Amino acid sequence: MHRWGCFATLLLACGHACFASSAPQPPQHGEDLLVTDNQIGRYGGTLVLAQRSEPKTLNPVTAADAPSREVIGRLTADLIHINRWTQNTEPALAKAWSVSNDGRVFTVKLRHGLRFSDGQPFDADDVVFSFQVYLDENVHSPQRDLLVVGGKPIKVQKIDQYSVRFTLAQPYAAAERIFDSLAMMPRHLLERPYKAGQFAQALTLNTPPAEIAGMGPFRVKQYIPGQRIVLERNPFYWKADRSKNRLPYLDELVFLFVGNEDAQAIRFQAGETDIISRLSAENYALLSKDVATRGTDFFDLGPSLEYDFLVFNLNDLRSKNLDSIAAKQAWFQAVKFRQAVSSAIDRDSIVKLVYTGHGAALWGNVSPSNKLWTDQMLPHTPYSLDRARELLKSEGFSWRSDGQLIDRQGVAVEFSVITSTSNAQRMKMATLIQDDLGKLGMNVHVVPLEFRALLDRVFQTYDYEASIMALGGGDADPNPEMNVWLSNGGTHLWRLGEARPATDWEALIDQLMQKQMVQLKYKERKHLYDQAQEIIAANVPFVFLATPNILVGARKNLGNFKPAILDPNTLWNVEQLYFIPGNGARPGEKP
Amino acid sequence: MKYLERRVIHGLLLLIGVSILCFALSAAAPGNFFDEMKLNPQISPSTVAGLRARYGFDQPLVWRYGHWVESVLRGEWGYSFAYNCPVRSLLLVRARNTLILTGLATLLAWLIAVPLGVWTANRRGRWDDRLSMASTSLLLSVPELVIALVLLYWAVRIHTLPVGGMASVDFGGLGVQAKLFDLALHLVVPVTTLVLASLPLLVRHIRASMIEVLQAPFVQAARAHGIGGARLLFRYALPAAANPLSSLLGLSVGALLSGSLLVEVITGWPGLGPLLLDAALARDIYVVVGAVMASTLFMIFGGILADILLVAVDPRVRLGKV
Amino acid sequence: MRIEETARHALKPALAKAAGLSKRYVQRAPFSYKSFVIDALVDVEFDIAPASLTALVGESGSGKSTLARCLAMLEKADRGEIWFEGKEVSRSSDRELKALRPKIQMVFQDSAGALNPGFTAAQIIAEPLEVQRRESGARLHSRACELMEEVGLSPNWADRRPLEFSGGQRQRLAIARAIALKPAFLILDESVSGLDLSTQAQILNLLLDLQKAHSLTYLLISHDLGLVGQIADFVAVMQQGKIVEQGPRREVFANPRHHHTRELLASVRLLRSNFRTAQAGGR
Amino acid sequence: MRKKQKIVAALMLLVALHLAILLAGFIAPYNPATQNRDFPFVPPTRFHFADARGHFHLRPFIYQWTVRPEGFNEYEEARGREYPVQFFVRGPEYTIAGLVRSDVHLFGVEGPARIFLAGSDGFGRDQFSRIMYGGQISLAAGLLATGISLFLGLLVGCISGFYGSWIDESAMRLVELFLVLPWLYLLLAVRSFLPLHISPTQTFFLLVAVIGTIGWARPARLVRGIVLSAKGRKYVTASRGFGATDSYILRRHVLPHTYGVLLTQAALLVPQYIVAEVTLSFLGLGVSEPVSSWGNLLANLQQYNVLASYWWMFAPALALVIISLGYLKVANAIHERLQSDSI
Repeated sequence: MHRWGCFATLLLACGHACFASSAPQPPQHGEDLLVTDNQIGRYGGTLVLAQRSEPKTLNPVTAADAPSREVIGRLTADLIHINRWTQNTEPALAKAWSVSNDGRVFTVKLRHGLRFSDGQPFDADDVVFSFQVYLDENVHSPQRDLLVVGGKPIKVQKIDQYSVRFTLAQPYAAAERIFDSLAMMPRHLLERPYKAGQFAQALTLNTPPAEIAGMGPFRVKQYIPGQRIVLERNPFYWKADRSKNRLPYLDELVFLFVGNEDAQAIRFQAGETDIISRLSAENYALLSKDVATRGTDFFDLGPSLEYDFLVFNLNDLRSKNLDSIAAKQAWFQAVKFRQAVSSAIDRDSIVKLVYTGHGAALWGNVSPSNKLWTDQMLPHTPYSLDRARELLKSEGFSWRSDGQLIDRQGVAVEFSVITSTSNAQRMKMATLIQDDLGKLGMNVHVVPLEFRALLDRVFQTYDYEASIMALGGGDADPNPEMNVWLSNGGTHLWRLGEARPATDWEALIDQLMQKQMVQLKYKERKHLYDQAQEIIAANVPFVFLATPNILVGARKNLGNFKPAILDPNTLWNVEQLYFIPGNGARPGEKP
Repeated sequence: MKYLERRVIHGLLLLIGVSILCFALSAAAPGNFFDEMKLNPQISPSTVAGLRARYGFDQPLVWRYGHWVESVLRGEWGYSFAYNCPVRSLLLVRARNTLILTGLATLLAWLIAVPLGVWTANRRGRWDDRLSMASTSLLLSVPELVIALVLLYWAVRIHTLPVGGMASVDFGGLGVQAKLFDLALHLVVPVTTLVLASLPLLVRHIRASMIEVLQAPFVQAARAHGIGGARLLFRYALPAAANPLSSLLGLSVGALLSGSLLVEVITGWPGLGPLLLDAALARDIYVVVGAVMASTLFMIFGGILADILLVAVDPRVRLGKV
Repeated sequence: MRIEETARHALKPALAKAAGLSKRYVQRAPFSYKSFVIDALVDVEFDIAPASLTALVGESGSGKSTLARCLAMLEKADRGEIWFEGKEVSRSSDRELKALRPKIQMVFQDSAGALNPGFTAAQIIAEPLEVQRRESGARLHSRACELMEEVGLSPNWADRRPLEFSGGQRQRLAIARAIALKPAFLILDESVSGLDLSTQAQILNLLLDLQKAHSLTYLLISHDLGLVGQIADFVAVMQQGKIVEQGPRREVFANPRHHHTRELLASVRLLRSNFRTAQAGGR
Repeated sequence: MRKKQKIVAALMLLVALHLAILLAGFIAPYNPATQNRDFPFVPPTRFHFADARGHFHLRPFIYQWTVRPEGFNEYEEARGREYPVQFFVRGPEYTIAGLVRSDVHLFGVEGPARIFLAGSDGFGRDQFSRIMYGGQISLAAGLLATGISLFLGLLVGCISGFYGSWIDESAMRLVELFLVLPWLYLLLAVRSFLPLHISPTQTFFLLVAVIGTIGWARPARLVRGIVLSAKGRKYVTASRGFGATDSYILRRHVLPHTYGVLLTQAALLVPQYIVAEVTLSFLGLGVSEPVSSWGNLLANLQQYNVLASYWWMFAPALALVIISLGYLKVANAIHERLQSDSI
């Protein structure tokens, strides 16, 4: 148990004496601080939270796993940021930006006088360097593809010490959103390893804290392998509250590595952690039972941006030697078959039994909580076995006397659905769907597979018939989803690696998505994207199922706690979080 | 050749065998480390292909094995794709933690199992023997993960025990004594789980070997001479059962190591378990091979330890007559 | 009468014979480089006349049992030859060995250990017959009962297990098993030691009777020269893997040439006189 | 004679248990796959003898569960109507051992009430029925895997203990190898080579065969120790003296000594392999929905919320305890018998 109260006073006491103190530095002349409008908090305290698995790296360029990105997000900052609450972009390290009339040239003005967490100044050279690294093909950054617009990498030029120009090969809608979460990195520390071709090996967890610097609200203090990473306040952080108190309020931020979701819940229940994000619905139900005694609050933020779906394998299998699956594709390719499946699935049961009511049924790819892009006109096909039977009948299916569905040739309709064992919710969905489709006379086998094995089948061997998966959950904008809907996209799951659209409706989606990408006006863009959503919903390439609500919990005495739908749900405003004194001390803590 | 030298050579051969099979098995498992990126719509397939090539996934298995052996000789034990660093740096601390946990659990399990096994063998068929058999059956019927969860649930309820991890957040600022106490508190749940999970096997084997020994003529003779009770059981009978038990010790070290994997994961013990499981599921194969090699080393040492103990207990072995 | 027999035996060719037989055991202790070298047999030359009773005497550890096991083909010597019925047999093939085995049988010292405790008496006696496929089925059992009767055990006990018998009865069982295959040569490894005196005498009488009935050749191994003195035709004395003295019993007893033989004889006499004093005192 | 009775009693118990599981269709009141989506996680049904008016009933009756308005998955008894427990009632059709078709069940209640002897799971399926049906698969799998492991272990242990020298050395190295390798990968690899359309149950049995095959190492090592000591006995030497072959000696003098260890192992391994399916299902290799097995029923307990909220989900563990105690008793009784025979 830690005692953050005493710790804070202790820190303030020695603040002047220690050289590498993390006590907030007073604002300096000419420093362009961003002033937040949050409630004014109090300094001090350690915020503890648990991660499901260990972060793997502190390198923002190579990091691909969620826990690493969660930590790195607190250590670094971006030029333009998407406000997780409003879902709109806002200035961050960039004080302002302007866009040329054709939408191709962005001029970004940086804040003056900012410093990295090691006290070194931040300017345009760091920005140019950072983009150079992201765009370097030899670094193999997963973010590089984001920065390639119209087939060409974005051009980055320094104009002066505090302004940078970005040139895109073609107009790109909401281009400022791609700057979000692109961490600006210190050239003074990283240029050498980069030049030596060692960039991936820089910024590992074993790198000494003194050699790591970022623009984020915290900096690395200590890493204990397998146990935790401790971050301390960045004393030079560039945000301040209305009373000119430099943020963050918290002294330390500790990420414990606990292994899995249940362990996360147990730690929170025992009072060892202060915040819990993305609780499963079952654990939410369990933990919120003893709210009264434990000084904690739980929040249901409504549906997430993720969408669970059932997808049939429509891949071209001619070169694959998978005849038995190819034979079944005749069913899967029929729109009416897919529509029948969609009608026969009882989405309300999924929401009720899988998400214990904390979820929403889906009929399209955009979650109802995506404030900007939900299509209100999208039809919600009701759960109806009769309609499903009608559809199947009109497609030439019929039923044997024992209730088994057969196709025109008299072949019994029987297929397997693969799903990942790492996701208990999707396994449950599979069981419900199996039962639902059983009522239609379809013989469905549920085949749980370990996650990598599932990915191998979906992306590599195409050796599957149908699969339950989930996508989305990143940004609210349609652009990051492009590769799901474009027929040649790398995540066009139902039919991968198409040279040209296989059907008319896919060609139509291609056109609409390409158009919205270069359309700069929101209204027109929304109209195009709505049309795309409607076509997707009508042709059911994915049978959309449901989306879980975002469920979080936090200690009652956490000030400015404002969980959001967008990731990171609870820590997006970590610099503003503070402990309200005198209320709800940690259980087990001595006064 | 001296005994120890022979054991070391056997150990080396075993390590080589393990590494080869590990490689072969990991190559046979579907998917690879970079597959997960494919699910991200913002990463293009060509980027993933580039990464694969960079880490030699387009090379034949033999080439990769050779490459790995080379890096073992350099002391790196391969390279982790996920952590972007040599595997050795990942293993050392975690291997130590696993050793603390399994070492303590082995010790405790034996300290409990030996008296219990000896006692129940002596009381065969009585109520206390039956009780012990019934409770070991119960333990046998509950997966160790569930045992761990039940203990964690209990710890949550009683409030005084930490519910996972190895140290409190303020561990660094504690004195030596307080540190040890903190560590001990954190050990309670995982060690208890491992002990409970390994008890059934140990107790039953010890009981079975003791029953055999108790019927041997020399024990009957000792009984006839009026030697009885604990002295008979532990001074006369137990050493005679030492030989089969020492091979059980070797096995129990292995069983505990594999058992500790999941228990470490659920109780957040920062050992090889979470690393291995994470790496196995993510196909970070060199980490898997490294972690398996580390546990193989523990097994080998466990075996040598068992032999040393056997020599200490059984005079026949000491004199080279067996 | 015995003297004449001795003379007659001496004229016949030996039934079994060892020539230059050597055997060395090397053992290694764990955790050390030291190894123990035990020379169990050193250039042993040894003859056994047909239908005789030869006694092999020596202290424990002198190599008697090793010699017995080598002669019984249960162990292979490092060097040297073994002759049986005029043939060199120490390098026999498995096939030849199988034919040879029934002719050479052994009765062990520790009858409790040499009889499988899980078997019944009948099963024990029948085992050699079963192994050699001499009999099968019901015949096997009735043959076992006959053998039991022959060694003086009641066939009613055929279903008992060895631990239900007394030491002497167990020894009879072992003997019955050994003669089941009608061997020519019987090696008795300390077969009567460990039994009380009257039982010893009974067993020895049984052996002599059997010898008469089946014209058996005995090699009686014992550390007890006194016992041997009563019945053996020939005596051989072993010390540290070597045969130090060998000859007809009378000769060896009357005129021991090797000092070890003299020591052994002296201890026998001492023991006897002690025994007599003890008996006298007891009365 | 008392010992014989003991064996008979233990065997009878075990046979009765197996028979009950074989007759799952008759004893279980419902189809194990039928979902009652309105009743997830209902606690075991309570039996009553006295109704709300204080009248005493000779025949026990139950009340239907209804969802409590506040709170998720919390139920209370609807006291409005009593449903007496009936015997030999008609219900869903089933077949026993693929031969006998029937729809008569040992007990049940009139609809719409449902009798949940061991509560229901997250889909509202009757857990008692799932345990009964699940036992069929789990016991078959456990016995199969145990048989394979013991057979292989006996084979390798005997050969290596009996022949010694380099055979023994290499066999023991192999044992160590098998004890440390990450079998996870092997299982995953095996799964990936299996076509999807193999039925889930067949897949499972195949994997059970695989884990049985992997599991030979421990029995092999234990058997080897026994063989090593047994082959040094005097009566083995004696038997050799009669010209007994290796196989005769193994069969008659050595193998009987291993029975004790084999029995102890068997009583340990059967429940262990049944539980091992929990790990298998973690990798997606267990029996898959909607078929039930004790392994996948126990796997529910691995979710913290289930374990902490719904105590009746421990019922499958109880079933396994009863069965494994049965095995243990039989193993002990036979072992005792063997020992008393041999000493």
